[in-house]
Amino acid sequence: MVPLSWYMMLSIAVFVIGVFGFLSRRNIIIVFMSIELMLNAVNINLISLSHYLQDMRGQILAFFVIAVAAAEAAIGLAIVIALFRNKATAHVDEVKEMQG
Amino acid sequence: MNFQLPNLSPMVPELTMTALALIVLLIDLLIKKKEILALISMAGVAIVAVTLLGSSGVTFGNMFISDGYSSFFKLIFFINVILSVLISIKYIAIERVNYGEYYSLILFSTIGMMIMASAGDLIVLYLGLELMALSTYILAGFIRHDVKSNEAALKYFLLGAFSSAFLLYGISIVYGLTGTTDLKAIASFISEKGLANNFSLLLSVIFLTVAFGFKIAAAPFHMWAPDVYEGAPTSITAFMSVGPKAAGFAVLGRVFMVAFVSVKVDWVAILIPLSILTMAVGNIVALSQTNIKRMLAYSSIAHAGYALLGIITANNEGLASMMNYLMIYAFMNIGAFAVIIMLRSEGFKGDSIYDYEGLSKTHPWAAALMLIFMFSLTGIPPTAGFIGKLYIFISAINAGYTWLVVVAVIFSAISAYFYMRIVMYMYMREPKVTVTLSTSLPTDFALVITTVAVLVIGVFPSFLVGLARAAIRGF
Amino acid sequence: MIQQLFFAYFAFVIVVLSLLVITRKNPVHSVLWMLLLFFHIASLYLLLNAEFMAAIQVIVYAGGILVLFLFAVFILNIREELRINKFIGAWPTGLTFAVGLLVVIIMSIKSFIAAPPGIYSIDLIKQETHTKALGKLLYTEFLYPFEVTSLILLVAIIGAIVLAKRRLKS
Amino acid sequence: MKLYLLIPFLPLTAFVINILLGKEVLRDKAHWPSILAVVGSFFITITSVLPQAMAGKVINEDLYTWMVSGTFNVTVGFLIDPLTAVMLVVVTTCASLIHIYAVGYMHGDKGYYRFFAYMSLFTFCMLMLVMGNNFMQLYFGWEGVGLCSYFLIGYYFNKKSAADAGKKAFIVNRFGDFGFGIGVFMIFLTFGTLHYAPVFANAAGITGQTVNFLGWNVDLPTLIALLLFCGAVGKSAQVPLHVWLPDAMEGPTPVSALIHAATMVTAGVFMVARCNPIFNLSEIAMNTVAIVGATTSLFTATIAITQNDIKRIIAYSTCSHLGLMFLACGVGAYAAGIFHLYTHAFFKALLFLAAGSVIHAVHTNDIQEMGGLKKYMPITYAVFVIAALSAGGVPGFSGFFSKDEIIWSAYASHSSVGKLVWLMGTAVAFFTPFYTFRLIFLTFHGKYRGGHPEEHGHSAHGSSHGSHQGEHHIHESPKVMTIPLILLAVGAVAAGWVGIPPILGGGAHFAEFLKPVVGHPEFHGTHAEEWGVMGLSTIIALSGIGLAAFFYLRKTDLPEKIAKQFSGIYNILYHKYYIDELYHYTIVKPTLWVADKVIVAITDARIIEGIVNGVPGAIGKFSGNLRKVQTGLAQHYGILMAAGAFFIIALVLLLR
Repeated sequence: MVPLSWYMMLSIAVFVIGVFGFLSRRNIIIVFMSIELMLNAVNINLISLSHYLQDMRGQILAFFVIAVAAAEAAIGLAIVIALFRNKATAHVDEVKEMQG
Repeated sequence: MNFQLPNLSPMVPELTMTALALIVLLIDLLIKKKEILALISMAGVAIVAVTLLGSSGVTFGNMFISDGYSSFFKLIFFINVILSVLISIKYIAIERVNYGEYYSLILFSTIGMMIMASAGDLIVLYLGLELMALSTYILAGFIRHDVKSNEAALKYFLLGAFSSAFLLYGISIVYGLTGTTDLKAIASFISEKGLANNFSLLLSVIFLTVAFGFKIAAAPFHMWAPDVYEGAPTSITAFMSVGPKAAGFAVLGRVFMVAFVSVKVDWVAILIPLSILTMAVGNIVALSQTNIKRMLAYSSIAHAGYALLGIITANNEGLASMMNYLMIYAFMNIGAFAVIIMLRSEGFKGDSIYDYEGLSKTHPWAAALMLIFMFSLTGIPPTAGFIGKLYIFISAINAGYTWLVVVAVIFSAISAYFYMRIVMYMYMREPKVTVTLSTSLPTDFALVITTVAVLVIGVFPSFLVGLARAAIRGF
Repeated sequence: MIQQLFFAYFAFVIVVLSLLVITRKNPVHSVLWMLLLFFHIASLYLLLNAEFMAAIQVIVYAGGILVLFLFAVFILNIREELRINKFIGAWPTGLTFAVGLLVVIIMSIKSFIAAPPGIYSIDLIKQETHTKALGKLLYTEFLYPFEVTSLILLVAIIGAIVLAKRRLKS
Repeated sequence: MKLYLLIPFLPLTAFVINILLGKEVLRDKAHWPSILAVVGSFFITITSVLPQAMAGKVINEDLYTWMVSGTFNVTVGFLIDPLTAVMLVVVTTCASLIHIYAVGYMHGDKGYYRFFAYMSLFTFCMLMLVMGNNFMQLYFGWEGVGLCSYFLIGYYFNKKSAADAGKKAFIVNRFGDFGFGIGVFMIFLTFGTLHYAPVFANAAGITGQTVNFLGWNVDLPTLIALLLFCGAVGKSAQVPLHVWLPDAMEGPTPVSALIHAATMVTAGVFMVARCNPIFNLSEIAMNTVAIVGATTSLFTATIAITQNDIKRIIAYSTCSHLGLMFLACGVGAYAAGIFHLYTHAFFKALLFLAAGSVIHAVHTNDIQEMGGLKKYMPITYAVFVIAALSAGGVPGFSGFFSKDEIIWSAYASHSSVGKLVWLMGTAVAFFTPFYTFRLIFLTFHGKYRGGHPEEHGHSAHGSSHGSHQGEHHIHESPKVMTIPLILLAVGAVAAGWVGIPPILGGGAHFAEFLKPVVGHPEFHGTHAEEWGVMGLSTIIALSGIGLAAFFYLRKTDLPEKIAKQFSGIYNILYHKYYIDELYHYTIVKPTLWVADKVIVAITDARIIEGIVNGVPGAIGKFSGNLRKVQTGLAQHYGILMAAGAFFIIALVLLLR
């Protein structure tokens, strides 16, 4: 039997990798994927907890998270496309007209 | 296997609001004049506000709680919607984004806020927050042909998604610790098992603080606010400086006061430095702004700092004064944005503070109204802003945070400099650019409502204060 | 023991794939590595007796979201992408705080105590099948959040159209 | 419907109307709302409030609770008792007449609507001040009238002296109001409420209590009374805070008449009389009030002798009369003080308005450039003389009765302080008629000494006719100005008849009327003594007039000789005892020096323009640097969020 803490450590690792990706990549698409990584980390956490607690809530929340992640991806990519039409860039660090 | 439909009567406002949003979405396909949609939205929201009266109770097994607390916040959301729609009608035509989806998105966002205010369960809270946030991301980027608007949407989206990942992680830990996501069940589990000293619990509290701090724009999670406020359509800036912020406070108050009440000491200790930092950053950086939307963004950060004092008191009096403050803030802030929107006309941005030079000479009425809102935001009697601050400060003093109030008063005094700078520009400078006001009946109406509210609440505050106190009873 | 070995394999691969996703210069490669990552995560769900979740992980994530990403990747200029820096200037700071977070989260999580088990034991789920158990809950106890999700998806549709469609009628 | 509510709120309505519509719509008709409002208030006072008060009915009710928080509640409530009724009569009568007069005086002024708007606002604040039933409202009214006074002194804000005078009034009053504010706060701390009724009812209970103040035990009633009196000293321009009042004459003359003579400056006297239950508890406070009053009275009366600015002379006279009122309060004769307040309002408003009429005609304030105006301005001359006779305390005129009552009360109080202030008061009784009639003789008698026709705007044909040209353009003021003068003259003569003392066959109705509020002092004196005191002050007053006539009508070169002979004393008086200079060198200069050296040193003027210049540079620079953190790059914001989360978790880990 795999201890619960292993799963949680895995989840933390993936979460932090996602955080790092979010904080450091220039490419917007990869930044989006980093967010998906973080959400997946949460899902790993939720489903493993759900399994060990013998309770379905965690899986249900994970289910909703997947649904929301899909919605978020759709909107995020729409925003990128709208931006791309006005300013042909896919790099976060070139989108800094407003500052200060 | 039999299924019983839960009692739907407490959620009549939400159901009506959803129906309204869908109707607006459908009618958009049929009509050409989009102003009618605005009218339907406002009338609909007014009807929803009426249904608020009879809706109290708990349903869906504690997931949905309609009590005085949530109803008061919903009232703020409704006022926010109506005023924002009023100031939008002319503005989105000027920006050439007069699409019908605008109104339905505003309504969907409001449904999200309502769900948040009524959430008795972390799952529902998360979904409400996402509904609100996703709609607002779209609205922030609504001027598709404007790079600034795209940029605002992008930044808001990226950081919003980032913060909601933190929220989810926090929720997953709470779930693992307590085996539930129901706020009341979490509270009783924590106190039964003596989890109050558990680090994991604190970790989740901190993660939730990050996420809610993002929504209310509390430093250091505030950084998105100035850029997004500046780039978003002005009417949406007004909308989201009030609505999502109030919703953030609603969940902050409920989650921390209900679920985490036994670790009160810890989250108060976390929130105190946050609120000081928020007031400091908001008020100090606002001093050197030259774009008025940006300045009001920093001002809105600062106001979140004051309102946080109400949560820090961790008692009903403090929550009541926080609610009271947010209501007042809704009026004065949207009022100020209404004036800003009037300055926007075809081919003229009107969002630099230099555009306000000599406004009292060319447009004395607009200048006088701006003066009232600036006074109110500063907190000068007899405007509503004074009342809001006074009650927040009194409740903080009663809770024993006199030193914190002293800090807040000092920052409040600093804030007078940048608010009064606008007043000085309007009244003591000569006009340099010709400003044409794009007035319209709805904007005027919004200005009348906000001005009257700011002055009436300033002179007769007891009704609102009494309402907030009554709303918090039985929380 | 077998399970632990399985877990060790999946965990290792998941971490490595995650790192690959965020470090590839070519976004197309990132997306493809991510596809592989999602399959591994889905397998992990199978280990946890969450068959339905594993299924939607593949269907929604791999089948939906990633395809979306892949479409978006094609608006980029890959050749250009391969020449420039992949990280922003402040990436060491980002790394510092990411590692910092890793450390403090692990330190905090040490005190984690799982709540007592509930009623959905593995046997019960096996007996009822996972999909049915989950579905029943979704349509009864969690009907309300389920409906809210439908609104979120609706908003996503509207939003994608509003922001990305070429012509809107006004 | 509570009719008395209209008294303050009519002027408020007028203010709102004027500020909203005055500039564009009403323009030169801006006086209508203000005048209608204040006259309305006057009629309500006369027909409703006064009869009720005479019938002994006292209204004391809270109408609206603004905010409640624990024990601290702020209410709007009204107290109408005889004292308030007297003040209402004074304020509404004077305000009505002065508003009407101002129509003529301010005619054609650029800020016409602004003037009337402020006047209405002032009237509102003053009425709220006198009608309130609690200290909070008193305080708000107190600050409100101060603010209006500040606006109106600086009304001609383009003139530097006017702006400076406004600033001076504001700053000097800060000193007094600071004490007053602390006094009100002390009352709240001591009694737990700010309503008059419970405070005064329990006042006796604090006798003998002490508070530790800087390691030094202070008698509580004395402390509260003296702190309150601080406010009165500032507002009523008593020594040593009297310096702002003469400078306040930079404002338009109707303002001087209303605010700086008849109403606002008397708020201090009203407050002392209102708080008599507190003052009565402390002998030290009472003696302080009496001595400060008497000193001011004598001090400013002597200054008035040598001044040449027509309005400043009257302003010093105002200080002097206010001193007399405090003198009366200090010996316990509150009724006499209020009586003098009441008569003074009429004759002093009249003096100012008549002086305004003169200024209106000759366009100068300097009495050296007047003279012989009697034949051009007969009505003004007549009312001026009546006012002077009343002010000088000539028997039969209203000022006589009130002044005599004060001097008799001082004499009859039989304490050593009472005797001292009686002597000082008697001396004042000599100086008052002397300087008033000096003013009259120099202004209206003799030859016209002016002669700067171009100042009158008739330079086109002025040069050829020489110095007599100016004289021909001097004419009596229009009816809208003279009729209020005549009505006030009636008041200056007859207002005092309601308080004729029993010894002269009167009933002392005034003192009886106020007795429920302020009580009645114990007199120790026989009828013979009373006759003696009255006779003495009358003789002295008449000799003052006589001496003035001798100096300025018969031997017109004598004053100059005396001035030369006693140039030391003359210079001291002429320079107002060098008080302004003293303050300049001890307070103003060091403050400015500190401001220059310290504030400027730490303020970098270039950081942010405008008002923000005033923010100490540190904050401005800090702000400029802090905004650089906002790089515009979303990931930097994300890093900050992650860092925030990291630091919070790390701190919690470390600290728990």
